[in-house]
Amino acid sequence: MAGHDVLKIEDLSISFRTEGTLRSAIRNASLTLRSGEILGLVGESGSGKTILSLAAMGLLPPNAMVTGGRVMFEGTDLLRAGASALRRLRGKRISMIFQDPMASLDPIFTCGDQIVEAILLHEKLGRRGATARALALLEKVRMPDPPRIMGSYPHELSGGQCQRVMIAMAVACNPDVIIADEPTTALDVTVQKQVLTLLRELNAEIGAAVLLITHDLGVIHEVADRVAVIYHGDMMEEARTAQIFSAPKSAYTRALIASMPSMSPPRTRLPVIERDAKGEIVSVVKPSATVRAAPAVTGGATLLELRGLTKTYTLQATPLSAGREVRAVDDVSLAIPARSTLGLVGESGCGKSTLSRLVMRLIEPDSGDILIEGQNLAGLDVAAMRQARRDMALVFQNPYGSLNPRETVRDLIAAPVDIHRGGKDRDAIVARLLDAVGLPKEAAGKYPHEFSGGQRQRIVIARALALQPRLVICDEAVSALDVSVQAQVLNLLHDLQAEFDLTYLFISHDMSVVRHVSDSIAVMQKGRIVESGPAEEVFERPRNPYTRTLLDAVPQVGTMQPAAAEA
Amino acid sequence: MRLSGLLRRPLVLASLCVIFGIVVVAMIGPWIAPWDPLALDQNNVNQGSSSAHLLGTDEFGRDILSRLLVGIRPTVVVALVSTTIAALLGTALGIVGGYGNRTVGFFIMRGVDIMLSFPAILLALLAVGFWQSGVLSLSIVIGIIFIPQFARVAQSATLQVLGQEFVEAEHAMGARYTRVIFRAILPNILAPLVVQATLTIAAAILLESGLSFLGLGIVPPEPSWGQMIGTARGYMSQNPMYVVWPSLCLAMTVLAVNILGDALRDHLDPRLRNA
Amino acid sequence: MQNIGAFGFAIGSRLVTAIVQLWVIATLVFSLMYIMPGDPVLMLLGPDSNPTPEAIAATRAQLGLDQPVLSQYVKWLGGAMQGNLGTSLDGYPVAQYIGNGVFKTLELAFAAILVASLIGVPLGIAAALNRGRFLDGLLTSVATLGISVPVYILGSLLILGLSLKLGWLPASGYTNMSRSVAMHFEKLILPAITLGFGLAASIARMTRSSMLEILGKDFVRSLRARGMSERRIVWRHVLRNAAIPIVTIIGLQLGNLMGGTVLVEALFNWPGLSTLLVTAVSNRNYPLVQGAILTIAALFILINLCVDLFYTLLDPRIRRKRA
Amino acid sequence: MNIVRKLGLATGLLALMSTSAIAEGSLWFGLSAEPSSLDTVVQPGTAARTVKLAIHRGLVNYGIDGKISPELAESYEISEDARTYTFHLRDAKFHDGSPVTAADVKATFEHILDPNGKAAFRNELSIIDAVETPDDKTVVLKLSTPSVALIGYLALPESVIVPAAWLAENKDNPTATPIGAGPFTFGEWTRGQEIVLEKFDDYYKEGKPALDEIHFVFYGDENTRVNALKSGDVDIIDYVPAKDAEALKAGPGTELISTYGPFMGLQFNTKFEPFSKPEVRQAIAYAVDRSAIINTAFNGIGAPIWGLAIPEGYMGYSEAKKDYFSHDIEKARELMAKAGYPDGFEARLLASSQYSFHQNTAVAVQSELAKIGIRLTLDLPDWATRMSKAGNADYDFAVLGSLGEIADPDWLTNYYYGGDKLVRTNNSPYFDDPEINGLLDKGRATVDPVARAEVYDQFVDRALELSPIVYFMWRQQDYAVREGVTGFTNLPGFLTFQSGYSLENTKVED
Repeated sequence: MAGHDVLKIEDLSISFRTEGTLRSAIRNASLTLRSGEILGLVGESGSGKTILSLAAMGLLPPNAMVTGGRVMFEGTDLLRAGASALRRLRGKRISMIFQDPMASLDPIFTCGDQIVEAILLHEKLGRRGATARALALLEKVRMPDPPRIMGSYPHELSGGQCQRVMIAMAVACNPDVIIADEPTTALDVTVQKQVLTLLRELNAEIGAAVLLITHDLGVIHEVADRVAVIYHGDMMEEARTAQIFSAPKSAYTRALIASMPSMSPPRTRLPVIERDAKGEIVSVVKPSATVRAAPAVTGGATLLELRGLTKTYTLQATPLSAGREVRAVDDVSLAIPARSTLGLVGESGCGKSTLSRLVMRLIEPDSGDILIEGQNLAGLDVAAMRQARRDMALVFQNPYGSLNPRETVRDLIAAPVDIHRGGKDRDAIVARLLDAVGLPKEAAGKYPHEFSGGQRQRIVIARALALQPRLVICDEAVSALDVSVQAQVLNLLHDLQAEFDLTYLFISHDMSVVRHVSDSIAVMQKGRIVESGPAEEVFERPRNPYTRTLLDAVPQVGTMQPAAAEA
Repeated sequence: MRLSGLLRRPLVLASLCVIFGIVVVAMIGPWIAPWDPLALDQNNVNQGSSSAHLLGTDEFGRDILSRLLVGIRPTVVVALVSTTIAALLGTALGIVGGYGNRTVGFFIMRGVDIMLSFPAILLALLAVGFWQSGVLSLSIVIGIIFIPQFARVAQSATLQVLGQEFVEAEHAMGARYTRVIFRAILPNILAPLVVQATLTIAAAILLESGLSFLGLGIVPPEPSWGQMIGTARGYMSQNPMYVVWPSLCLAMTVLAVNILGDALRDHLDPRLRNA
Repeated sequence: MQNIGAFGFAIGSRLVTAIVQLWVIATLVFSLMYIMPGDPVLMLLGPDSNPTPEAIAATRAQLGLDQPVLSQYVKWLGGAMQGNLGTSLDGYPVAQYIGNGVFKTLELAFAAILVASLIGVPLGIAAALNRGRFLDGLLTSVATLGISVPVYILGSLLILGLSLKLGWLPASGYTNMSRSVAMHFEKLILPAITLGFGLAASIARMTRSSMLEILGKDFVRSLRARGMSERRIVWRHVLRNAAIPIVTIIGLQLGNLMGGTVLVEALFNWPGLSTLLVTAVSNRNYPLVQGAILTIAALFILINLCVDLFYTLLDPRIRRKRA
Repeated sequence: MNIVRKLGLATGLLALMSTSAIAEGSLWFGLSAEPSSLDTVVQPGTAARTVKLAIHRGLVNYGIDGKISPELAESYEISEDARTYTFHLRDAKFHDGSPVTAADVKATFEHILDPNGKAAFRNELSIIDAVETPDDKTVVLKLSTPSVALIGYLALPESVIVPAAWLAENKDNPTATPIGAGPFTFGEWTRGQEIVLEKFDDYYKEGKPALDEIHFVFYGDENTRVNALKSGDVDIIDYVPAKDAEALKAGPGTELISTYGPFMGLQFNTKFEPFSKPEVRQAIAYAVDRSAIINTAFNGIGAPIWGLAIPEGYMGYSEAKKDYFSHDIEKARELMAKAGYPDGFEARLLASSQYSFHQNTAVAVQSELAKIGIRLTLDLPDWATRMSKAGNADYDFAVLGSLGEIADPDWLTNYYYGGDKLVRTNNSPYFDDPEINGLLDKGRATVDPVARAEVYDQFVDRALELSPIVYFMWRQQDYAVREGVTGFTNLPGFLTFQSGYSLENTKVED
């Protein structure tokens, strides 16, 4: 699908002014968008990919400074164009789709109003004409019942529907360029699939040049024609998609692809990205720090068993409305053998987080039993439950939120010791745990904000292990991390399981991660377990249609992935 | 919480200087006052500025400058004590209201609502009416008046903190409630409370002055700024500067505290800082 | 729709809460009044007149003050529940007093809120749009100053300048509309400005911060990316979004004004509820004090309820939550 | 937008109308308080008296010259033994159109003397044994004990005559529309705001009153009251604060109508030491520099009292004893030493923060007494609490600001008499001197003026010697009016608070 060059980013360098100094964000980046083509821009957080996209719209924040290069669109340099000239281009010739579709819509106007307004901004159609066009657009983005959507407010739609409305607005004026910044990151995997497909089809229809920015190589693989890889502000390489995955040129790209869980056999250590002695980026599979044979997975006694666990919430939308009942967890029964990992998958809102809290009785179950080595936690009183919690630990999704920002790492890690053992041997334990999770000793005196996301997750894990628990519940423990960091944390979890005889309840929405870490799998939908079994069996031969939908929706990368090979 | 950025703003620095000055004067006022603030001089009433009386004299011939200097103390004491009372009790109520069990929380917050619907100055009017007015009773009354605001702020901050995972982490580790409150909640709701405290100090100064203005504040002849303003209002035509001086002092103090509070709020609110 | 039933239920439960709230307040005031020193009978008969003990006793009996406090309380409460606030110590129905004062206080409060909004909202918008620049600093400083100057100082200055020196406006009092419409509004202006000025300051600050908050939202960026002009973004989208918290804060301030007009009413001899209450307290006119405070609290609660309703109407996110 | 235009319009309008809005023939009277009651027989304060005297008339009242003026009674006689008063009624009408008859007078007095009633001066009037009505126009009062002072009490606003029929119906109805025989009829009372009176066309004095209506507007705050007069919101105000007297006198546009009426002093709780000792009380009388109080608390306006507070020209006034005390710290110290307090003592002075002249007097006294070692704590609650404390003698000593009720020397009874009720508002609690009691009884019953004067001379000697009350000064009691208001008279001396009488003469020019 060869097209002509529409938008050219040439040799662009951007810096940020922060407290008197300049911090370089992008260095000498060049990109060319061609009509009818989807260019994927992939990079981890902080790589500068979003800044690049904003520059392409002339929407740079005030504290950003262009130190070199230009962004050419039809002979105009967008970085130096006047405000009104830019305004005529935006939305009409170049349009943009953002990450969080719900937040990107004005909450107090109906979707119809907003689409009509977007059309009328650039075309003299009259209100009636614009409304007709809006309806047609909604039809085009395959919204059910467009007239109803026209009259709906953003909060009345789902995230996927909102993103379709955004896409409808983006294509409203048949733009030459569409910039999509992480358009599916906030969406569930099944919805992601639909949105990506839609984007691709629309693009084929209107022939625009699309810049698709994402951190997810799977997404790129799914829809992009060409791929550009950016790392710490530097363009690493640019190539056709197939080529990137089959024969990546730059070491970074290679390493990045290698660290994806789906690229390695399940239950192995993942390669991680490192810089070697010469400063070159390399991908290495490091041996486990502790030399110990992997435990026998099968045949272990059951550590955790859930029986008929149920939790119902009453939701009250506003203080002035009546509540309605929601079954968050509905008659869930599960068993996890000791020293094994159970992967719990499901889309957002399916009740998997509630389940994790129920197990620890952070939320009181309505009914059901929680048995740990035969002891039923559901019947314990407050004090006994407090005691019981020393054998369990919880690792959360958000490494920024799960550490008290006002405490030092030492106090954070020693917290379980303080709580259950009156602080006995705390310093020694902290030192040992820091070592175990691969953090330097000096870390003990620092505060969480001085660490990166991956390091924080290590701190959280260290804390979880302080009292050598039997069960560790990982609730989306790696979801907020970049692929490269995710690989490190997954490795760590892998090693620790061996070292400390841990049993994991591993909760995630990411199928490939779950596949990678789990011995057995449970699939959750609307509060119920719809399918469970050994990991291989569930992934290879899903019995439940929902499981199948989930698996189908996962973007597949490369040819080494077993599931993809079958597909 | 880095405060160095704050000090770089001239207005904030000036406010800090004013506040520092006021606290110092509140401590040493009686020693630096050129005259006895209570000494009547029947031959020199309502005089304008002179070399003997820099800011003139009041209706009793008392030195206005000396009264201003000495009058800071009750003002400052009432402001600080009442804010302390409100902060301690309000925060406690707010935390329990937010963190405690639902029924307790419900009753606490409804109680707070009731206090809020009871107009502040009227409460003071009633309370001061049956209590002897004095620095201590005034502080208590004003302190009680500001409890609900603190409770609201503390409660909403607590709820916000409770929504964060580190609190859940404490529970997951089996922490006791006291540990959760003092280690997890309190340090993390401090920022809005500090802001609320500065605003309360300013409001308490204003309320004290308003009560003194109504004749319900500090007992004469001990001076307080509000009481001086209230009295001076009657002498606006004879001795116009009499009302100007305490008004200026009061407005400047409240202004300084408000500016500091604003700056702190801007500084502590990451959303405003980075926007 | 099931929504409407739920809505009605919610309103109902709010009203029940309000009634309980009022009952607690009434009880509080009742007990407070009875531990206050000062004898209502003495104040009624005139302390200078050396009333004989028989006269005092007779009056006390006539007013029902000789009965046990508890039975007085029950009697009063019984009346209050039927909407009868009882009889003021001078024999007039409390409701009559309150009827006179309440509309004057409401009128003053609404006028002050109007003044405050007319000044505060534009200032806040201007400051937000010029964030970090000179104008913002200036407006913010003025607003802070507005909060820092006690109303009675401002009011005194206005009286001295506009009324006594220039003679433009009357200094005090209230003229019934039926007597002179012009005079009625003349007398409203100074108190409304005095009261409104401090409120304007906080409304300006609130406007500024909620404008800034909305300006920082994602959808503003996406509006820009759609090629919308800044002016349209600000006036059509940002302002409408910001209006919700602004209207809320204005409503809450209106509620606070129900009991917050004391100083201004005293300063301008505005015969509203607060003046009534202050007089009643100084005369130890218990039934009147109770009635007035109850009215003030009821108005406060009512206005807050209205604000919540209004808020619901204004914000589609709440208005059209799917059932 | 609409609102903005409306406001602009209002602003424009008021510029046009700001001076001429007040209707012709209306007087706007800024009263210092809202009367707590218009019940004729109670005495809730000056504001109520002012309104009452516009609505009502008694058999006699104090006239603008301070003398007894025959009102509903055309004339009266007092018998030689001072036991029979005979009144001859004139042809006057009540506001309801009915004539004033002897029956109305009889009913009025029966109401006042009702033992279960709340009449303020029932005690003083209770010497009336019988009210006889030989005919429609004649009333005879028979007294149980001789009293020449009674006529003074009959002249008070609390002794005004109301219709018998009205009484029968409304005796226990505090909200009934008042009916009287005075110059103005009751119009409307907007609670909390104003009382409106209208001209009574059938008033018995030809050509009076001049005003069509009077609006009594309540101004509790003294500064606001003064501002209201200055800005023309009202035409006349009572209780002009001392600090504003000079400015209002100088004008422009305002005038001051002054008299020396009330006095300021101290009353002592004589139940306990040290104030039970006459030496201490005298020491205080010597120690306080009267000019210090006048110059500070009263802005230099007032006349010092160095003896008893008996106005010049009143019976009991003594030129020789008027400077009995002097400002003499040495003497004061001697007396303190003699009483056993050479180093002074601590005490609590009760006043009230609600009235600036009370509070200011207390502040000045505190400063003055410090000079002889008396260290004071000021107790300045609101007025109701102050009065309740006074009623329970819950104080060491208190600031007294008051006056005699009547122009007859019998007013002293209220301040000095002991007897069975030792705690009263205006006396020094627990002071009970048989000699003084005897002299006061004798004075009241003595008909011959010369003999009577002698009795009161003896009283003055004894009162000064014991000094249960120490006087400081005559307070100037002012009304201030706008230019163009004429005919309002501040009644002299103790009668200043009955100046409402002169509203019948008051005129407003445009």
